[in-house]
Amino acid sequence: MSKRHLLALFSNFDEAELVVQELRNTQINGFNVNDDMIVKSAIEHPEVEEFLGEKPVYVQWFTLFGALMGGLLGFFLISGAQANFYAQLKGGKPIVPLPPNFVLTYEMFILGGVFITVLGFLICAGLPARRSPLYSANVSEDQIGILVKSDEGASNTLKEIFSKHQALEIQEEAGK
Amino acid sequence: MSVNNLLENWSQFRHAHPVDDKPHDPYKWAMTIDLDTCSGCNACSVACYAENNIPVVGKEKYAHGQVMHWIRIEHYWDEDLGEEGGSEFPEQGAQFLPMMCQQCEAAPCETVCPVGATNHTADGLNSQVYNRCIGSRYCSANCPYKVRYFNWYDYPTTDDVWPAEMTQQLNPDVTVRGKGVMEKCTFCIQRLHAVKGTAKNEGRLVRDGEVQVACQEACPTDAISFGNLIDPESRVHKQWKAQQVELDKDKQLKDEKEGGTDLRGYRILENMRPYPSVMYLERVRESAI
Amino acid sequence: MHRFLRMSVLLAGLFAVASTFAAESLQQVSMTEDSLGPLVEQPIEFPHDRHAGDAGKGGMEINCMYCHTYARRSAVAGIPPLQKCIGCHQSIESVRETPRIKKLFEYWDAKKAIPWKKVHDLPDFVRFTHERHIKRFNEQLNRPIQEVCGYCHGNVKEMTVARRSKELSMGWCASCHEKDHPVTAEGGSDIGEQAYWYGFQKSESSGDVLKAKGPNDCWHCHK
Amino acid sequence: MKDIREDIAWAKINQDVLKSLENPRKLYWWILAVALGMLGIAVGCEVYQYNVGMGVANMDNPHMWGLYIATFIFWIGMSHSGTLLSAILHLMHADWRKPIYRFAEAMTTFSLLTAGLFVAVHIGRVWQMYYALPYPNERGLWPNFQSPLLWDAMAIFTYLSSSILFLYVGMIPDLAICRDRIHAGWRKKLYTLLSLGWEGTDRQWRNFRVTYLTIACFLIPLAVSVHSIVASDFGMSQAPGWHVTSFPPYFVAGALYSGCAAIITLFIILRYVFRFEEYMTLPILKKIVRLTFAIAMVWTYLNAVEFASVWYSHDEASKDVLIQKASGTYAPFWWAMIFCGSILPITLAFKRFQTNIPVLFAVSLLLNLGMWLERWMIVAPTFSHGIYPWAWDHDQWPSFVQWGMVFGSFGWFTLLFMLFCKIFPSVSMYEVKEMVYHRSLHLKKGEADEQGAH
Amino acid sequence: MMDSGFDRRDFLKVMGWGGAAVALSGCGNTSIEDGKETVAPYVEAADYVIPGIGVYYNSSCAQCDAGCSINGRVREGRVLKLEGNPASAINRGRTCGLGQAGVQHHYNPDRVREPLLRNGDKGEAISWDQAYALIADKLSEVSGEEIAFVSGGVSGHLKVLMENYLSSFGCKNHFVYEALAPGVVRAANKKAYGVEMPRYNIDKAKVVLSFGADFLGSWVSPVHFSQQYAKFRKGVDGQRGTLIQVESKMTLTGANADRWVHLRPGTEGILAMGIINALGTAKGDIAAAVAGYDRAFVSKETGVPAGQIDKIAAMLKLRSPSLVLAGSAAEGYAHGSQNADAINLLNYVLGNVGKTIEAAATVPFPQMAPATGNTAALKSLNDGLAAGRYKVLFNYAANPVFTAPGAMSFKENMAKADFKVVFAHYIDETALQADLVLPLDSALEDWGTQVPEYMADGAQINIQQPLMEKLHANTRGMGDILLALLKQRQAEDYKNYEDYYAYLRAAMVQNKAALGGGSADDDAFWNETLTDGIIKLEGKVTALSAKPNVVGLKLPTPMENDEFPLQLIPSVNISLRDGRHSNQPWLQESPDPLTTIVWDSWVEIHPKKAAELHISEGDIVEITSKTGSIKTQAYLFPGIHPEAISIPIGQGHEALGRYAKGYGANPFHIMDAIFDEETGELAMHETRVKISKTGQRVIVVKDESSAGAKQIREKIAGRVSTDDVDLTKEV
Repeated sequence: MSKRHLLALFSNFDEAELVVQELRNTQINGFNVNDDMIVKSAIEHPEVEEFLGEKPVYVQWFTLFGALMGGLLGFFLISGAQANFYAQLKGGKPIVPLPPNFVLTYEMFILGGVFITVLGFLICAGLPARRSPLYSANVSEDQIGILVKSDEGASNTLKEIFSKHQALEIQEEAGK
Repeated sequence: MSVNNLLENWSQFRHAHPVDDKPHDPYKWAMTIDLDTCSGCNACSVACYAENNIPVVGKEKYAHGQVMHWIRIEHYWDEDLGEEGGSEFPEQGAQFLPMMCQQCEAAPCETVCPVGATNHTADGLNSQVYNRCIGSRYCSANCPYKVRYFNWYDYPTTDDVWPAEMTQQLNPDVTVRGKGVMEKCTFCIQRLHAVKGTAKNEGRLVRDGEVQVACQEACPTDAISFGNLIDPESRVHKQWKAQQVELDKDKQLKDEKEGGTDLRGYRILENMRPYPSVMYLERVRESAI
Repeated sequence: MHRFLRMSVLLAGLFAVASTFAAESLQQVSMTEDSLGPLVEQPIEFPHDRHAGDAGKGGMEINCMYCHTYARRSAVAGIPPLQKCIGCHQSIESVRETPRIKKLFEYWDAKKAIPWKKVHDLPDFVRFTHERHIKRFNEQLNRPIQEVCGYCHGNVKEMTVARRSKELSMGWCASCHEKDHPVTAEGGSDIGEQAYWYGFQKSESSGDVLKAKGPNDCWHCHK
Repeated sequence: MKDIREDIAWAKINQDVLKSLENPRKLYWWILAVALGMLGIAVGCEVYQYNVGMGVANMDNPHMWGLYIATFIFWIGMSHSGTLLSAILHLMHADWRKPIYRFAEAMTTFSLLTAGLFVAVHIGRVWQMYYALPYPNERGLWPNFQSPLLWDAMAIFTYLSSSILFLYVGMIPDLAICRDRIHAGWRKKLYTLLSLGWEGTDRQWRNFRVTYLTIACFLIPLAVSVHSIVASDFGMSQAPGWHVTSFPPYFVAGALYSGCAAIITLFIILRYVFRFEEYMTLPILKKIVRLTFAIAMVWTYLNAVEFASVWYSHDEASKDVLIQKASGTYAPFWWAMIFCGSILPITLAFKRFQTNIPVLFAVSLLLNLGMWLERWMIVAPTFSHGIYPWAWDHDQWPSFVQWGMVFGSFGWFTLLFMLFCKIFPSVSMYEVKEMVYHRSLHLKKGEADEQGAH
Repeated sequence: MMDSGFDRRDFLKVMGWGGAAVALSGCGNTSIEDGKETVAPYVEAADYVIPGIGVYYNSSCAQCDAGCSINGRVREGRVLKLEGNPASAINRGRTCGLGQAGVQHHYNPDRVREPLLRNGDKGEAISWDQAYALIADKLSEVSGEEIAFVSGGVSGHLKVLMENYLSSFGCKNHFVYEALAPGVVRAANKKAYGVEMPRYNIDKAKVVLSFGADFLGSWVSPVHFSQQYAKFRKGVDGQRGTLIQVESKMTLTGANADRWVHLRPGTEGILAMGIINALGTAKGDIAAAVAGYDRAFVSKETGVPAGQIDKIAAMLKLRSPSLVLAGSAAEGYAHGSQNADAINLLNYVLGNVGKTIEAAATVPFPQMAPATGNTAALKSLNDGLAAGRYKVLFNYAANPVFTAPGAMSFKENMAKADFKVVFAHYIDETALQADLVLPLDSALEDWGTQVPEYMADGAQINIQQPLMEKLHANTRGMGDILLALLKQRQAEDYKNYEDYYAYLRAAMVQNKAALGGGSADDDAFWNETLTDGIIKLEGKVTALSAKPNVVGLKLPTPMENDEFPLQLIPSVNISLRDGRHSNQPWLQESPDPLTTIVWDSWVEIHPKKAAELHISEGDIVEITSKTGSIKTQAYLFPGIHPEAISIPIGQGHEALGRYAKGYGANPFHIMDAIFDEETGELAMHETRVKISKTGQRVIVVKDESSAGAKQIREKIAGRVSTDDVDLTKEV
């Protein structure tokens, strides 16, 4: 059973908040608040968390993993390389001198951390992403967009809610 | 696999040199220079040019301090000469000092080379690998004696450095250095390598006196002696022993003694702990005149 | 959610692969396998197979050292003086009139040296010595000469004009120096070669044979 | 006076910033042309040096390093301010950084690229430079990981790649804006590609926040490590005048210092060239100026510490070098450095100068000059007056080749930087919006409280 | 040797370039290359010839007259390096820088390659036959008296041929000219000891008192003396030898002295007398002769503090045997002979004759004995030329145009001879004036025999043999040329000698009995001789006659000269000597030991004097004498008497080659023609000059640093007093 998308734009954040509250409270079948609703905004609104309910962020685990891998890899790559067949004394220091290797390990630690964090970000944020079917350039300017997908039946109810909260604009996916 | 190697031999890899481990079995090349007999005649320097294909840079480049002499003769006046209250004339003569790469056991130049073009060889020399060098010149920046020389120009192709006829004089056993690489005294590695080869063919060690380095061979006053410090028979070994100078000390016991010693062996800048392989014998001056 | 899991698993795999590769590559990239050099045009197309090849295949099984006589006495193997070729060939009437031999005698009559092309030509800053290798493996370990030469020159007795068949890169050389080679008592030639204070390179006697690695310091080949 | 007007319309922000991508003032093109010219000179010098040999730079034994290394350090130092503004101030929630951190980061990236060039220029056999890269090769050889130079390479690579990523990630929402606003053309394609289909959904913002914070946290220790490693190039050696304990912090301070000075300069230029008066406001400038003054004093202090530690130690050699600096061949430059670095910044302490654009412009340039001199005064005197008296050399002078290359590097930097500002939004639109938004909220709350009071 | 010649040529042609190529592209490609370079084997090879293995041949060094034996390393047919031949008693396996540079003389790019005949102001190449024909033709027009033959010091069979040639047309005018020969000392020695050049045993002396004899640098046989010096320092029975150097300008030897005493130029003799006086051991007429020289007087005249004189005397008394040497500084005055006599007298008084001064052995073939060069010869030659007495002039191994004092105006006089033949390695100043220039083989290409003037122990004849094939097809050995010229006149006598080599071999083999060959067959003897490179002989030793000659010993006291207040001391640079080797780049770039200046001349001024004249280092100053003036850079040098200045000889070439031409100034140009009254030798130190700033300024090109040759902070060149050291503990 196919679902249809619906995008509503609001002038400011408080409006949008009310809309979301209402969507949460009214029970609409064929529409699940947690899965079928996406809020788009021009700037970051930490408050979104509160009314969208807790959504976990995993990026920091990537960071941890990356940093550790980077560090370990760094140390063993370098020490291993120093211990090759040609190994010769330099300046009376041990073949595998620890201070320099620690310095390099430190850099590798950061390098790994940063790279994998960014990788993690792309993965968790789902980037690069396919563009969603309904989008308005105003979102990137100053308006709040609420994108919902629902069964045929539910869309009218949703529209009503949106317009009740004087949505600036309501876009609808062309029906089949 | 190297990482296994690393883990298996961890302790060996952690040795510091020359202090923790007695190095260089069976060779450790070393030198003694007697400043009392050295007359500063420059023969050694010219001999070195001849043996090691050192380019003659010419007046202009010399003026820019870009001369390449691997061994240079320094001369020093007494500190008080010409100073207030000092003498006006060098009544005790000058002091000459042949200065070349000291082949340090813990060479400051080695650690800093980004590509490892200069290392410590098995027989205790400070190797300089021309074709590995990328010319960062960090080694020279860190050399306390400033005895490393850099090829600022491409001398083989510079006019009048080696005209067609003179190329025939070049020693085929020694690489001619192109532009952009560091070079320095090698203790005539090509000669050492040759005799070591013969010795190995005959399954023995190199005997004392079997090999001479170019400067030593030329020196009219026999001020330079060179040989294997490990070999108890070698002249160098005897000299170092007699002078109580030990390779792996940064402060010789004899200097700790009350009122010093009546020995004249010393190593230059020893207190910086490069553990140089060249021992100098102080110049002596008659007190009765 | 599920997407995130998928990706992170993939990611972990990727890292595992990367790290193992890195660890492997630390080891000498083993370069023992052959790599064929280009064919070299020589003034006279010299048939090594006829001279050194097995009698069975119509060769004369001449010892490498007979012609390349400098190899055991000098760094360079050298190419035999023309007089050596003539020495034999003036008395071999059977092939006297073949084009190659004609050409040979032309050079001889003109007292002109034959401008051979170098085939195994190392970079100018590499100082390989034939002498030591021959002494070590042929004279001390009594390995057959053709095998010893073959380590680097390949199976010459099968070739006409010699052609490079080994990598001859630094790593390739090292891959052999790194091995433990037995040292016979009288040879005793493991003296002062390795950087001795690294235990892992010290020559160790396994059973009754003493073994030693090849030299590992830069100055052995680069001066 | 406010850092920025709260009632400024978000749409206007977009317009203003996007305008900078379209039509800057005429001056922009002049700057570009000049920069190109300067770069040309450097290229000429390098070609000459490459063909003839390092000798044409008039280096010798003992003067093994010349202006190249000095300028290398200078550019590395320059890069630190970007991190300072974007990362440190970000963690401190100093929101006034928002309009200006973008170009500061760009500065970081490009000055690192410039510094990188100097390594290549300095090396005697640049065509063999790949020997310094750690990769499995047919020689079975590895670079010498003990060498501070290699730590440098590693640190700078890490720093460069990290700050590029940081710059990019922070720019994604803005790229989305550009994508939405810019009319079709190659640029639109570019933005579409780079914005990775960003739509500002809640999920994207959520992860974005964490990521940005994390990288910021990494960048700070990284930045510190980078310049202290550069310092160890000198500190690790035993040359007199280099072997100084306080070098790493000293270098870091110097880095931040020159960075801030550079930011003032560029702030003033951008503000005019791209008509950013609305966003790069004088109060913000004032804040930077005060920051700069603070750092200047830190640097001065560390300078004093270094001299003192040399003076009261028993290291005669280092002492001689110091005396040489103050009285020898290099004395004029050394005193010029003291003046530009420690005396001149006093002007920044006066309110009336803190917003006086012409004065600030002049001063900031002089500060940078001073910081460049500092680097030179670290490198050269030690070479000319080392441990071994026989090798002293007080009259070797850098040749036009060295000067040309130093000169040209500024052209190279300006070129890259200016191109960046023309192609990418050099003021972060979404963050300015955030700034405006939060400040207005705060205002409302304030008013509300007042009413409550009545 | 001869039969291996073919191999060698082949050798060179074949492998040579390959070898050079390898050496030259040192840091070139980093990859394997197949089939790029060609390698050509020998056509025929002697079995001792192995590519990549060096072969060693013994020969003799011809860089100076000391007669050191050398051992050349030959690889792929190219001589690469010269070492000393340990078998030689003179240099015992050692060489000096000059000797090392012998290869650069051989490979020098500026050597003359074709016989050149003057055509206007340039020479055009002609064939040797033409050249010989031309000479024959010219000689037929003139009588023997009208021919002058100038040569440097020659000995051995070359000298024999030369004499034969001259006598073949009854020519007596053989001028043996060496610019830097110890002529006065020879004469004085002859008087005092009965021989010109005795053996000096520095190593046997406990004290050496040297009056300006630079025996470590350039005097007579430096390498030999250096070795004696080394022994002398190590000491005989634990007593380390003490060196006292008395001179007005510090030489290399002076720099090595325990005590360097500076005195007023020219007063060496007075000081010697003063010391004899202070010794107080002299008797009879000697005592009478020195009576006048009391401490006060001597100290006043010489400027040496009285206390110093006493100290020296005391030490000489205390430590015996000692050795007193008279060097160029002492002899270089109008009263040089007087100085030398006084110094020899001191030796006599100290009883050194027979102990540290011994009779040298001489080679039993007088005709081979060295014809020692001197400067008196130059005078008579110059006078002859000036008078137009000589129509034909031959010149070999001398460069009078460069080394004759300006006052002689030798160049102009030389022009008066209408046919001038110069045998030359380079186009030097003299060759430039020649009508015919004949190119010579280098010493490493040529055959020959040498008899050194200074014999170490026993007598020896040095063999000179080619170390490699000729570099240039059209050069000839001097011996071959003389032989060819002789054949023109006495074809009969020399017809069996195909070339000089044949002559040499025959001459030696005939006398093999006398040459210690015993009954060995000719070839064996010959080959052995060539292998050794030396023939050692008992030689005959005539005992020294130690007789004091105080008669007519009068030592003038120096007089003031207000117009020319300074004494000009032309110093001898250890590596350039009389300037004939200035075109060898190694020598040009080897710094002068005391100033470390390279590639240029300089004038040494004492800092005190310089301060008076407001001269500082690098000022270009003009030095003017009666004769003329030259410009050069000033160098403040503490080791010189304030009343003297010093300019090194050897630079200031107007020809010779790319490494010499246009560098520095030539002090001979401003030298007055003053001669020693007794021997007629040129008084080199007698010229008075004045000095003035030109206002120009240069940076002196030298190795010495801004620290000015001082040790600062660290102990670098250590020194210790004899009180604090025990040499017996050493090995």
